[in-house]
This record gives sequence, C-alpha cells and structure tokens, in this order.
Amino acid sequence: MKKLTAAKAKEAYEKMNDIRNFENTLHDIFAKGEIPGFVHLYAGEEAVAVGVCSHLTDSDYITSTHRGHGHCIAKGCDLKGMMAEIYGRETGLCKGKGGSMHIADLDKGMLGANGIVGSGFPLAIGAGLRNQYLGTDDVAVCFFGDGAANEGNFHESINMAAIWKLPVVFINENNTFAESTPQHYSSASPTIAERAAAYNIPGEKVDGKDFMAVYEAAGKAIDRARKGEGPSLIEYHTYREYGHFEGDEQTYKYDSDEEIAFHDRDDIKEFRAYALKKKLFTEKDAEKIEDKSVQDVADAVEFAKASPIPQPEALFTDVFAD
Amino acid sequence: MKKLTAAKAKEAYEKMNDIRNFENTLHDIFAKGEIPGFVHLYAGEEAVAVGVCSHLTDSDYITSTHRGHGHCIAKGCDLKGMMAEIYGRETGLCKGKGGSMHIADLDKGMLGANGIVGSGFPLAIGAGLRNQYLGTDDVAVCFFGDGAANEGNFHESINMAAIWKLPVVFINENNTFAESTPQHYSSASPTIAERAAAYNIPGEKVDGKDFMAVYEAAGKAIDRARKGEGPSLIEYHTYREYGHFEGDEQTYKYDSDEEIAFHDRDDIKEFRAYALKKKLFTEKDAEKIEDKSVQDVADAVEFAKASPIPQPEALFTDVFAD
Amino acid sequence: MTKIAFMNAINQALDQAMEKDDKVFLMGEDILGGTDIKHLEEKNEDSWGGCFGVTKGLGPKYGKKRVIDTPISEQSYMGAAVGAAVTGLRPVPELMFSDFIGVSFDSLLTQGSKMRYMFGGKAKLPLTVRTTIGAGASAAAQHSGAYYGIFASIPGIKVVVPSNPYDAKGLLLSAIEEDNIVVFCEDKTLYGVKGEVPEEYYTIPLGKAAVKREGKDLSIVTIGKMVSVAMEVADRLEKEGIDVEVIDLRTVAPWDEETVIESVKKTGRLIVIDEAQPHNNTATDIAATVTDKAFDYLDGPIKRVTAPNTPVPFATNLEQAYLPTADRVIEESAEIIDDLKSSK
Amino acid sequence: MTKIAFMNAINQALDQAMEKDDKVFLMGEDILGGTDIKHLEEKNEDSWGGCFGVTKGLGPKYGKKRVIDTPISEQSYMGAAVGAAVTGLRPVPELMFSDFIGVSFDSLLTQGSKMRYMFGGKAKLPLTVRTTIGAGASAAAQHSGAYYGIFASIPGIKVVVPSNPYDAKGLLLSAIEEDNIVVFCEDKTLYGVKGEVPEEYYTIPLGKAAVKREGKDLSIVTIGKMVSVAMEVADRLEKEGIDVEVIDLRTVAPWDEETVIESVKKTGRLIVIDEAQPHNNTATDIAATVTDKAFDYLDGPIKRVTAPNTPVPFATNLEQAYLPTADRVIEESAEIIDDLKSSK
Ligand SMILES: Cc1ncc(C[n+]2csc(CCOP(=O)(O)OP(=O)(O)O)c2C)c(N)n1
Ligand SMILES: Cc1ncc(C[n+]2csc(CCOP(=O)(O)OP(=O)(O)O)c2C)c(N)n1
Ligand SMILES: [Mg+2]
Ligand SMILES: [Mg+2]
Repeated sequence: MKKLTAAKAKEAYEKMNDIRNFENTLHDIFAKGEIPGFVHLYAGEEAVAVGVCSHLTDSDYITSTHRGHGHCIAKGCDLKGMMAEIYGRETGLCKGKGGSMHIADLDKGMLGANGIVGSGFPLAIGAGLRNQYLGTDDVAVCFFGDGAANEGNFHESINMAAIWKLPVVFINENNTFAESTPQHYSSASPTIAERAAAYNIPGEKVDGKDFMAVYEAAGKAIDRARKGEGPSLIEYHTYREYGHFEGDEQTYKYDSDEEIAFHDRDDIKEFRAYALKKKLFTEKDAEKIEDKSVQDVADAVEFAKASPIPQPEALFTDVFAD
Repeated sequence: MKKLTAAKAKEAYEKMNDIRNFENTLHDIFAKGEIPGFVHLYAGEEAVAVGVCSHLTDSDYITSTHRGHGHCIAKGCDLKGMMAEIYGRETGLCKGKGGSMHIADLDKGMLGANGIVGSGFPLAIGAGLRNQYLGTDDVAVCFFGDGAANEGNFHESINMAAIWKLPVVFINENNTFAESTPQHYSSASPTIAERAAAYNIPGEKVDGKDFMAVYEAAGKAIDRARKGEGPSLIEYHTYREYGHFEGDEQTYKYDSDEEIAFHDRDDIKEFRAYALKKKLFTEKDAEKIEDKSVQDVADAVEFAKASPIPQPEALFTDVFAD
Repeated sequence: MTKIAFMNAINQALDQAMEKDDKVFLMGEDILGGTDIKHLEEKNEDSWGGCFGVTKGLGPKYGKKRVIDTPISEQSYMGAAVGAAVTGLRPVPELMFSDFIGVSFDSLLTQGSKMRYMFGGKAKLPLTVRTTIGAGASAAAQHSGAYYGIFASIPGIKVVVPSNPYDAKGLLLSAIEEDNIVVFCEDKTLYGVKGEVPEEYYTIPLGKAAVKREGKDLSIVTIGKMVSVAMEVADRLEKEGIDVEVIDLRTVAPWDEETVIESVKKTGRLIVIDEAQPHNNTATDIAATVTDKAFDYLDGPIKRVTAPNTPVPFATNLEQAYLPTADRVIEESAEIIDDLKSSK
Repeated sequence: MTKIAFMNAINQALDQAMEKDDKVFLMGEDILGGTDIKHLEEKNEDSWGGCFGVTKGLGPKYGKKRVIDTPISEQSYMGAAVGAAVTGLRPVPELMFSDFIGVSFDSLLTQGSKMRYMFGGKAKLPLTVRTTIGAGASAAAQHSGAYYGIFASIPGIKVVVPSNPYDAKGLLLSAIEEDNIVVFCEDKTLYGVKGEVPEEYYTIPLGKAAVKREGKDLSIVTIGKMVSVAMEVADRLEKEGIDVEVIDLRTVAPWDEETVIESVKKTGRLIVIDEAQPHNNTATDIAATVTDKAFDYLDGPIKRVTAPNTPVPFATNLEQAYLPTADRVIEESAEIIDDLKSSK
C-alpha cells in the first residue's frame, strides 16, 4: 500500500472540505425550501469516503447509497454538476433526471447513488466481475450502511464475491443508525465486521473518524483485491452530523455521553491536526484549501441556480439506447 | 430434552420406513410415467426429518422445501392424502391443486412444501413470531438445504429471529449438492453451521445419517427455543439417495471414495441396529413395522389411483376466503 | 365532524383495528422508531412513527410487541407477515415505498397470494400490506412508483387505492377485517389532504367504486389522487355544457365492473385516468373490459390518460409533466370532447 | 435446412453470440452444472447445462469464465448482471423460472430498467435475461408463471416471447446485440418443439410481429405457445367459411401496434389469446390500444381469451382447463363468430 504522500494528503483535505461545505450548504438551502425531495447528508463521515477513495483511480468503480454526495465528491465528481443535479437542472450530472439519490458519473467510475438500500452490493460485484473478466487490476468498492447489512443482498453478494475471489472491497459505514433504528437493535452481531467470517474473508472494525486509520485499512484491502486475493470487509465506526434526511428531528439521539463525545469528534479537524504535525501540508495550505472549498461550493450553487431546467422533451428521452 | 423412549423410537422407525418406502415407490411410479411434474425425493435423509420432528407436536410448526415429502411424513401428514396430492386427485391433502411441491397440512402444523428455495425462512419466523406473540411454548422449525443457505432470506430471517429471540430452529440439510452444484463451490464458508456466529446464535455441524445424533442436537435446540432462549442453527451432513429430481442423471456424482462411502451409509439400517442393541424395540417389532410400512404405502397408491380427479369447478375456487 | 388529514385517518383506522382485535399488529421499518433506545423507552416515546409519521403514537400505546420495528430486511419481514397470517395472527406490515417490492416481491407473488389455492382452500391469509405510492413528491425514479397495477395482476390479492381521508379509514378497516391479502396503497402526496372523518369505527366495502359526481355525457373512471384531476376536468367541461360522471374506483382489484359498465351504458363515452405507467395497468384493464362487455353502448374510443412510458424523473418541471393533469386530460381527449360538443 | 428443437435453437444462438463477441457471457444456476467437481473438470464436461439442458455444451466450449454457475442467490446475481452490463460486459443471465422474479425483481424493477434514465442517458445496459415461462408442464403454482406482462409494464425493458425455434434463435441474437435490457421468455413446454433453423447467424428485429396467416374476416393476435392454438382456431373457422388472420406478436414490449392495427382495420374483428392471468396483461393492453386507435374500424367487441384469475393448479385436468385451447377460444368468442357467420 502506498504511504500517504503530501500531494495525496492535500487532495484528501480538499475533498473532505468539499464534502463538508457541500453538505452544510445543502442543509441551509433545504431549510430555505430551495430544493425538493429526499436529501441525505454525508457530513461527519468524510474521513470514510475520502480515506477509501484516496486509493482509487477513475478506472476503479464504486457503488454508493442514498447518502451518496460524499462518495461522489471523493470519487471525483464535479461539484457543479452535482449541485445542478440536486437542483434538477439540465446541466446536472444526470441532466436533472436523477436528483440527489441517483447522482452517477460513469466516467469517474461512480456507479450511482442508490435509493434502494442494499442494491449497491450486486452492482459492485458485477463491476468486480467485469474487472476480473477483462483481466484488469481495477477494483470495485461497495459502500453500505449498518442498516444495509441486514438486507439479503449483503449475504448473497459477499458470498459470491468470496467464492469467485472478486476484486471487491465492502466498506461498511456504521453510523450507528438506520433512519431512527440503532444498529445494536437491528443486527444480531455486535459488529458488522465479524460477519466477514461467515464468508471466509478478512473483516475488521476501524475508527471511521480517524482518517489515517481509514486510509490504512482500506489500502490493505484494496491492495489485496488488486492482487487477486479476493474481497474484504471493513466496518468504519462513524456518525452522521445531521438527521437521516433533511427534516428529521432526531429525537432518537443520544443515549450516552460516549455517543455525544463520539459525535462531537470532527474527522476533518483531526486530520488537519495530524497533517500539520506530520508536515503533509502547512497551516497556510490548509487555509487556502478551506477558502477555496467554500468558494467552489458557492460557485456550484450559483451555477446550479443559473442553469436552465430541463427541456420538456427530456421527459421522454434516455429510456432506451438506440 | 426428553430421552428417546421405546415408544418414540418405534414411531420414529415407522416414519423413517414410511419415508423410504414412499420415496422408493414414487421413484418407480415416476419412471412408469404415472405422475407428472417435478418430484424431489427425500430418501437417504430420513434421519434428519424424523430425528427433528420427533420432538414436535401438532401445535409446533415446520416449514419445508421442494424436497418436502420427508418433512410431511415426519410431521404426521397422512400418506394417503399425500399420495393422492401427488397424483393430482380430489382426495389429496390440497385437493390436488398443489402437487408434490406444495403439500401442506395446517392441522399438523405443516406450513407447506415450498417451490421457492429459501422462502421457508420468513414463513418460519412468522410462525415463530406468532408463537411468541400468543405466549405459547410452541416452536417453528425451518428445514432448508445447503443451496438455500445462499439466499438472502437465510440472512435476513436468521438475523430477525436472533434479535427477537424467536422460538425458531433452523435445520440445514446439507446433502452436499444444490441440484448439480456442490456446496464446497457455492458457499464461501466450509460449513453452514459456522455462519451462526454472524447472528450470535449457537451453530453446530452434526452427522445427519446418525439418527441419535440428529435427535439429540435437535432436542437441545428445540428445548432452548421453547424456553424463550432464542433460535439455533444445526447443519446436518446428509446425502440424497436419488437425483435432484426424478430424471436427473447425476453425472456430478461422485468425486471421492469418502463421498461414496458416506452415500452408502443407510440411516435407517443404522438406527435399526442401534435400537435393537439398546432394546428400544425387537427384531420382530422392526419387521412388523417394515411390513406395515410397505403395505401402507401400497395402500396409499391404491387410494390415490382410485380417487377421482378434481371437479372442473375446482379450477376457480379457493382463491379468496369469503 | 372534524376534518383530519389523510395520514391521521390511517392512524385512526390502525388504532381502532388494534383496539378491536388484539391479533392485529404492525411491523415495518421505523414504524415505532428508536426501539431499544434507552431514553425513548424510559419515557415510552416513539421516534419516527414511520417514515411519514403515519403510525406515530401507536408504539407508545400498544407497545413494541404490537408495533414492531424491523431491520431493513423486506423480503423476510414481508414473508414473516405471511407466515404469521397463515398461523392465525392479523399482521399489517408496512412496506415504506411500493418500489420496495423489488426486494420483497416473493412474499406476495409466489407465497401469500397462492397459498390458499395451493393448499386446497385450507389457509386463510388475514394480511393487509400498507404501502406508499405515487409521483409528485420529488422522490425520483426509485421512490415514486404507482405499482398497484402489478399487484392487481396477481390472482389472490385485493388492491385498494383510496383517494380521500374518509375512504382511507373505512377501506383500511375493511381491509384489516378481510381474511385475505389486501395491498393498501397510500399516495404519499395525499397524506396532508384533509377531509371529514367520523371518529367511530366504520367500514367501506372493498370492490365498490364511488360515484363522485353524476353525469350523463361522459364517464371518467379514475383512481387515488387522480380523482381530483377528474373532478377538475368535470368542472371545466361543465362550463362547456358537458355533463361528466366521475367514478372513483377505490379498489383496483377487484374493480367494480358493474358501476363502470352501468355508467358507460348511460354515457357511451369513457376516459380513464391512471397515474401508473401506460402498459398493462388498471386503465388498460378497464378499457379492455368495457370494450368487451359494453361495446354496443360505446359512441367512440376509450381514452386512457396515464403517465408516459418512462421512469419517474426528478426535475420538478418534468415530474409535473409526468403526471396526468386536467390540461392533459382535456388535450388528449380532444376527439371525445369535440364529438360531444358537436353533438349538442 | 435441418429441423432442430426450440431448446437447441436457443443453444445455437448463445453459442454464436459468444463466438462473435467475447464480452458475452452466461450466468445462472447449474447452467454449466458441477463447477468445481473434480471428475467433471478433469474431463472438461458439464453436468446439467441448465435445469432443462438448454446451455449444455457451452461450458466445456467456453470455460467456466464465460459460463458461470451461480449460488442460489438470484437477487444478487441478477443485480451483478446489471453491474457487469453497465460497466461494459454483455451478460446473459438465466433466471431458471420467471416466477423467481419474486426473489430478484429489484435488479430489473428499480435498477437496470431505470439506470439509463436516472443517469441522464449516460448508461448502456446490454443485458439479456433468459427465463422460462408457462403452464402445461405440471410444474404447479410456483413454477408456471407467464409473467411477461409484468416485465412489459416496466418502462425501460423490452420483452420477447418467441413461439418457434426459428424465431427463438433470431430474436435471441437480436436481443443480445441490443444495448438495452431484454427479458427473453422461453416457454418450457415449447423446448422440445422442432422447426427449421438455419445454421448461420441471423437476427429478427425486436418489436416486429409476424403474420402467420393472412385473412380478411377476423384478426387473432397472440403470443408464444398460444400461436399454435390460434392456428388451430383459424383452421377450424376456415371450414366454417371464416378467413382468419393470425398475428404472432413475438415481442410484447414494445409490441407491434402498426401490424395489429392494420390487421384490425382490414378485418374489423379482433380476438387476443394470452395465456397470462387475465388482468393487466398484454391482451388487455392490445384491446385497450385498439379500442383507442382503431375504434371506427371495429365491427364488434374485442375478445380476450386468457387464463382464469387463479394461480396455476397442479392436477392435470385443471391445468389443461387453465390454459386457453382452441375449443375455449371458439366457445368464448361465440358472439363474434356467430356475427361473422350470419353476415356471410
Ligand atoms: C430497500 C429499501 N428499504 C428501505 C429504504 C428506506 N431507507 C432509506 S435509507 C434507510 C436507512 C439506511 O440505513 P443505513 O444503511 O445504516 O445507512 P445510513 O442512512 O445510516 O447512511 C432506509 C430504511 C430504502 N430506501 N430501500
Ligand atoms: C428461488 C429459487 N431458485 C432456484 C430454484 C430451483 N431449485 C430448486 S431446488 C434447487 C436446489 C436446492 O438445493 P438445496 O437447498 O441444497 O436443497 P436440496 O435440493 O439439496 O434438498 C434449485 C436451485 C427454486 N426452486 N427457487
Ligand atoms: Mg446507518
Ligand atoms: Mg442440497
């Protein structure tokens, strides 16, 4: 696994900032009633998406979830195209036809946010199968939540990935809740990671607020997959900053001081401190990145708002390829 | 758990014989072209169904599979009604409308053979939920194959049974094949039993040709369920005598001498020897049981053949309850 | 009578059904919300009461034994509901969005709907599946399906699609009383719509349409939230001297052939409005049946106004164009309307 | 030309598609059969070649990389096929029985069929799902579904139901060439039916019906194994002086409106035979569309002859009564036939 270079660290810090700003901005915009629909924010979990995707290139694939903005940004999707999509504009990554829950960018290897919990699993093994079939060393990474770990697809797909030694890495984002349902209620096993044993693959539980821990665990698993040694499962303990979706009153939070303390940890600040200490970038670099990120997200909003809505004919197109 | 009494042993020996004779007879009848459709025979696996169901009464529930005749007989379904069903006669347990793959008898707690692999899991947890809801100490037993262990329902249902501590016992009949696909290929874990750990419930692999081993393992698990201590998973290693369904040429058999040796073990003969040694019944009892069983199955065939086919109106009835 | 919202009418029906029969219980994702969260349990509070808050309050009232939060395991909890029904309970599972039949269809398609028949009439399936349907909430392609047509195609299932709070309550209570599988489809965009709802327990028979407005020139048959579109069309056509009869099907399986055919016999003209995708839906079923059974009474073609043959788009303008509106009905039925006008 | 069985025609098409394009691969349960069984691998033999033997021989020829035995995990392997298609392969998964959409529907309903649209046109889905349909094999309620009507109701999916070996091969090759999802429905009771099939690679366009027999008095539109029923009806009515046109739809989504409507314009009379359950099926879709678009040409009601609204029964006599037969078509269409006779 490659060590985190200064360049990579900077890029990661940029992306983490982009995600946080993107989501904070959406939170405000939603409250103002400017965007409709179901919007699930990724803020608070940045270290996971970015720590994992730092190991990937455009030719690797990822599958995502309803909480997809973080994965998109981490995988390199354009902020403007994303924001325009969420606004339902013609310039959106999906021409405004998908919306927040369906942002995709095949050129970036991003196989779509997904409104159906657990349906990313089979798409990921399909992409993994493709990589293996074509003899590439590309991988497919499947992001999924703690709630998704109880869907049948979890079981079926991981088993298939294991028997075929597919280059797929299963990344569990255990943010302790599925909507309002706590993981300790919905899963019979204390951890998701230990379920890996049922498929004879490595499984590990890792602090998901700690960027470096995320980065290293993912690096090992992705290397392993690239080398043809098969799939792995990593459970990252994390916590979402906002509600399940915008509008959620979150009366289910919190049960304990530990929970509050964990929630209050800021993965971005922690990584910033680490990177400064390790001299991966300077305070000044950091500030520049932070400012630019705020600006880029603001520009994305501008861009989206200034973009046209789809032409009426768009309703009828893109059902079939010719 | 109750020790195996002489009376129980006799009853078990009767049922094992009934299953074997029933299936051998169907094998011949099918070859003669007298019955149509998909017929999956249970011969060779008698110890499992009978060993498990020896612990159950009519108020306990079982769910079954496409290979359901053994479960039906073990749970007390009438041989005549079963045979007539397989012949598609009005006197069949389901009036001839279900056939081999759908024999059911709710009065006996038999929730139906099932043509959909893995769909017994949720029915069993539904029945278990019902038992818990009504405060009975009845259990629900879910029979399923090694192939079925890769269906999503396996995962979803066992997890739910575990978190709700349902009185359900999951009985895996690992006969080493799902159709022509060997379990060592289709499952990433060497055993099905070890998957229990993923749900924090007991899991055990047991010799399924050894009636007493089956009986004892099942007894423990069923007791546990009755006491409200939750579900268990038992994997019974067994082997089917015939093909997947009638007509299967079985070119996939055999890979090793061990496999042949295992196949050649006769669970019924082994139990007979054990019971005689333990004086649970005498040689003479055994012979009487064997003769009666042959006769009962022959009578069932007679009965079926002499029974009328359904009235034409039967096509339209039984869709809705009034 | 007080006016209450559609979603409160559903809540009231569930409450009264649970009060009446202790075998009735609910299961679904977050329908209580926060099960096993200490501070909520201590205060006996629920959190979500379902994704839309429809079951709010029932958890604290009836306990988590009867309002069961499930893991995200639709295939198995829907199948468990079938298992519980066939063994004597009266489950009312919630499938948060009808789109999730994708991951739970077997419970209805090959298990529940066929059991009584396969078992030779010995099984009863007192099971009501509540689910949400419909476009118009910016929920995009995977959360906006109006799949009642698929359910209705399966022998052994009854399917209800209420259009207003009063019907919602009475039809849901009927559904729960049934010893059969009923899929009860709640349009999420109607949840906030208010209407008069008696507080007492009452039922509305399944399979009976409601004539919302009598008329002699033209019949419009419709479903769910399209009823208000039909009423608007009727109002507008009235001004042009066309007297429209509007029939709210309420139940799409079995749908009320008698009422529809009587109406067509009277008017000779039929428009069906159905927000589902255009092929093999309830609108086609009605048109085909009327053509068969009332052909000699028809004075012209039967128009079906439906969604286009596309997934549901996200962008607001496209989604609005996706759904049938009064404008679209009038435009697409120009032939019929012109005929009627010229025959006046 | 040699006569080969329907199932061999399918096998030939798969073979030629795989030879032509190395991105084409098959996956499904036991489609090779015996993967990882030592003695078979040593001899490079397959075992089952699918439940009905349709893919027999392809495993040994193309290897287990391209003929992939799957675990019994339909939801995920069907979804994996979608994932492989959208990333550039050309998968041809087999769903052993169409009834198993119960445990795999999401892959088609909310994923594959909607991806291109949701992604703004950027995705291609070169995916052909092969599956078996149909009653008549004593396979009972859970293995006899003719669910093409459900598939056809979903925007974004094409659906093919071939009636004979020649069409089966040409249509399957077309399907595999498509950059779209095609559900290819093989009637299991037709597998043994023989017909002339050219050895070379050829395609038949999707969406085009075949006029099996021209006639001027009455149109019969039908699908799959019901084509032979229609032909028998035509023969029998010919003796009564009625000249029947028989149209084999071949593709049920999109179905060939032009050919059907042209025929009805000529004959003024239409019977549709569809073995699917009676509601919301292809027969209703055709009847509704013709009523809309060719109303003025219709001389009488459109008859649909379908299965009854019940699950498929097991008993042979009931199953025979379940399926439309020539007798039933003639009986149920008495009104039309009498009209035609009296107008001669
Ligand atoms: C198949 C399916 N079931 C239910 C839902 C509704 N739903 C959307 S997100 C969600 C919770 C998912 O929890 P988790 O997997 O932990 O992801 P998180 O939201 O915490 O990131 C649920 C139940 C859905 N979209 N799809
Ligand atoms: C959902 C579903 N998938 C596939 C099948 C076809 N099928 C019937 S039995 C069977 C094999 C089952 O294997 P296993 O669970 O090991 O049971 P066994 O036959 O060995 O008793 C398969 C694939 C089916 N009936 N249902
Ligand atoms: Mg979560
Ligand atoms: Mg097996």
